[in-house]
Amino acid sequence: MDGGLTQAESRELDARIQKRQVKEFMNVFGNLVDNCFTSCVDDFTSKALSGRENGCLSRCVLKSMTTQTRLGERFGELNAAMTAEMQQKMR
Amino acid sequence: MDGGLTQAESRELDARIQKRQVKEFMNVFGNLVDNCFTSCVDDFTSKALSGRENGCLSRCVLKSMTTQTRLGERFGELNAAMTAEMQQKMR
Amino acid sequence: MDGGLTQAESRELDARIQKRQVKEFMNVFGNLVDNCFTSCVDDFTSKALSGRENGCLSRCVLKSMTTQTRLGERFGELNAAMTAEMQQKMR
Amino acid sequence: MSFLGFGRPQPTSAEKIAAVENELKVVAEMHSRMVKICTLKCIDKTYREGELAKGEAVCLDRCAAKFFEAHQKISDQLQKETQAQQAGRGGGFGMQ
Amino acid sequence: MSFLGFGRPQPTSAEKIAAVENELKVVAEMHSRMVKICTLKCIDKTYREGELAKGEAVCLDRCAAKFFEAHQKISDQLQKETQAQQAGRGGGFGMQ
Amino acid sequence: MSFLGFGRPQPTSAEKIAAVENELKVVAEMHSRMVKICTLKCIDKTYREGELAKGEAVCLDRCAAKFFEAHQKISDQLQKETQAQQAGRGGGFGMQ
Repeated sequence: MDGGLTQAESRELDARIQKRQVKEFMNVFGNLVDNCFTSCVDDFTSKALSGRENGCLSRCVLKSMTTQTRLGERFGELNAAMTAEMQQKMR
Repeated sequence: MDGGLTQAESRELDARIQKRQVKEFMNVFGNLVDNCFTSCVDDFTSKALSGRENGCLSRCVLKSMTTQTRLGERFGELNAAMTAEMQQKMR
Repeated sequence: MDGGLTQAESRELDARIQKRQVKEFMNVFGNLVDNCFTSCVDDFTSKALSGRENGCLSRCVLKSMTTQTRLGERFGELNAAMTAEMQQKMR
Repeated sequence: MSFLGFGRPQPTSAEKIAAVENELKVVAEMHSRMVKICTLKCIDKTYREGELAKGEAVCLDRCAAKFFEAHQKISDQLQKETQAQQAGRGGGFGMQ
Repeated sequence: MSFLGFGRPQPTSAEKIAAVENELKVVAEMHSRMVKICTLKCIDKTYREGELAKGEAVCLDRCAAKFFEAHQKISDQLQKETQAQQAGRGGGFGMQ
Repeated sequence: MSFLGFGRPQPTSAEKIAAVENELKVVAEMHSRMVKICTLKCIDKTYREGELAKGEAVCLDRCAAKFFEAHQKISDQLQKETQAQQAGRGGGFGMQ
């Protein structure tokens, strides 16, 4: 994959990858907040979250994490399969 | 905040901040156009905006600006309060 | 437009333009997948696409390409007209 | 080596490249928003046909024209309102 | 004061600039998400009036407060769950 | 010093780094779109339960599989149509 990068270059690549992961995580987090807030908060007669809203948000976070993990596993498997198939075709 | 940036570095930082503000403004503008067009324009029997559509767009722009300003103020207050609280905890 | 860029600079500019076009194309492709999948796939009783879903996806891709081309043409015309008008005003 | 240096007589090449790049980006975003919004407004989501129906095609043309008109009007109005606000209470539009 | 340079004593200027830039971006994105979501929750889409109705204004204020509270709670919960997961099966949250 | 220099024998390190980075980005975006779309299709929005229901979990698995299949098919079709168009009237797909 890195065929002949110098040490400095591979450090640069690592830094970029880390930067991307931070960005990815921020996206996931932002989408989670959006989705859970949209689904759970609908009462604007007070400015503090109600018990019902808090419970809903907490369950939404849990479920979203499990969803994320499960889809992450599926994505990994499907991506590996697709990559293998494409490499097959290329020969 | 800038603890020991050279002049050249702090100019670089200013330039980046300005670049981000331009980007932010373009986003706000784009979202406003999207939102107002989606809400106000629904008649495709002619290719020019009707009087009703023009009026709706104009009111939508006004209301969106007030919304933006109001939420900007709230955001500033809430963010300041949150930052203060976090600094409190860190001590 | 490029008033006095050196050869190296105009190569750099070309590279950036190409990078943007790649990004643009990826966006168009991603939106197309999102839109067609959302519109066509709704049956999760099996893990393979059904004949109906495949047909729908294929027609969706065709229609999206025609839409993209048509709107691209309109966009080009309208943008040229707007640019001309703005240059008129500036004199 | 500065970047968006306003008020300076000679833009550097880096600035010229950045300006062209930015222009391209603005136009590309506007295009992308228009495609999204007009597809939503005009295209039947059942995709029973792979060809654009006549009505859909006409709708797309008009939607594009209206989108440009709206874009221009909103841009003009925003400029006016912002100037009025700045002349008034010194406030601004956007994130504070 | 360091940013991504874990365990290193002295952040370079480039790192400091990147840290400030990143902070700005995080705040701007949160702001942008809040505006989108609270506009959706509180503003009447018919735009029969150009002024914010009293009810809309109050709704925006409360929506902003609730959004910050939810943001904070979700952030805390995520941190706790991730730590619990890492202590447990060594799994993580996100893309694998 | 060129960038995506096609047709050149030896890619520079900067090009190799850019290629890896781009690959990562493409995969991350596809992942992110899949999560968004399959959550929408499969997850009950009332959040009465914090655990994935059996039906939801199965739906996610199938949605992921269908998403990959659709992604691949659409990609293949686009390539074919674009080639046919280019062979035909020299037109292209995308922004003109």
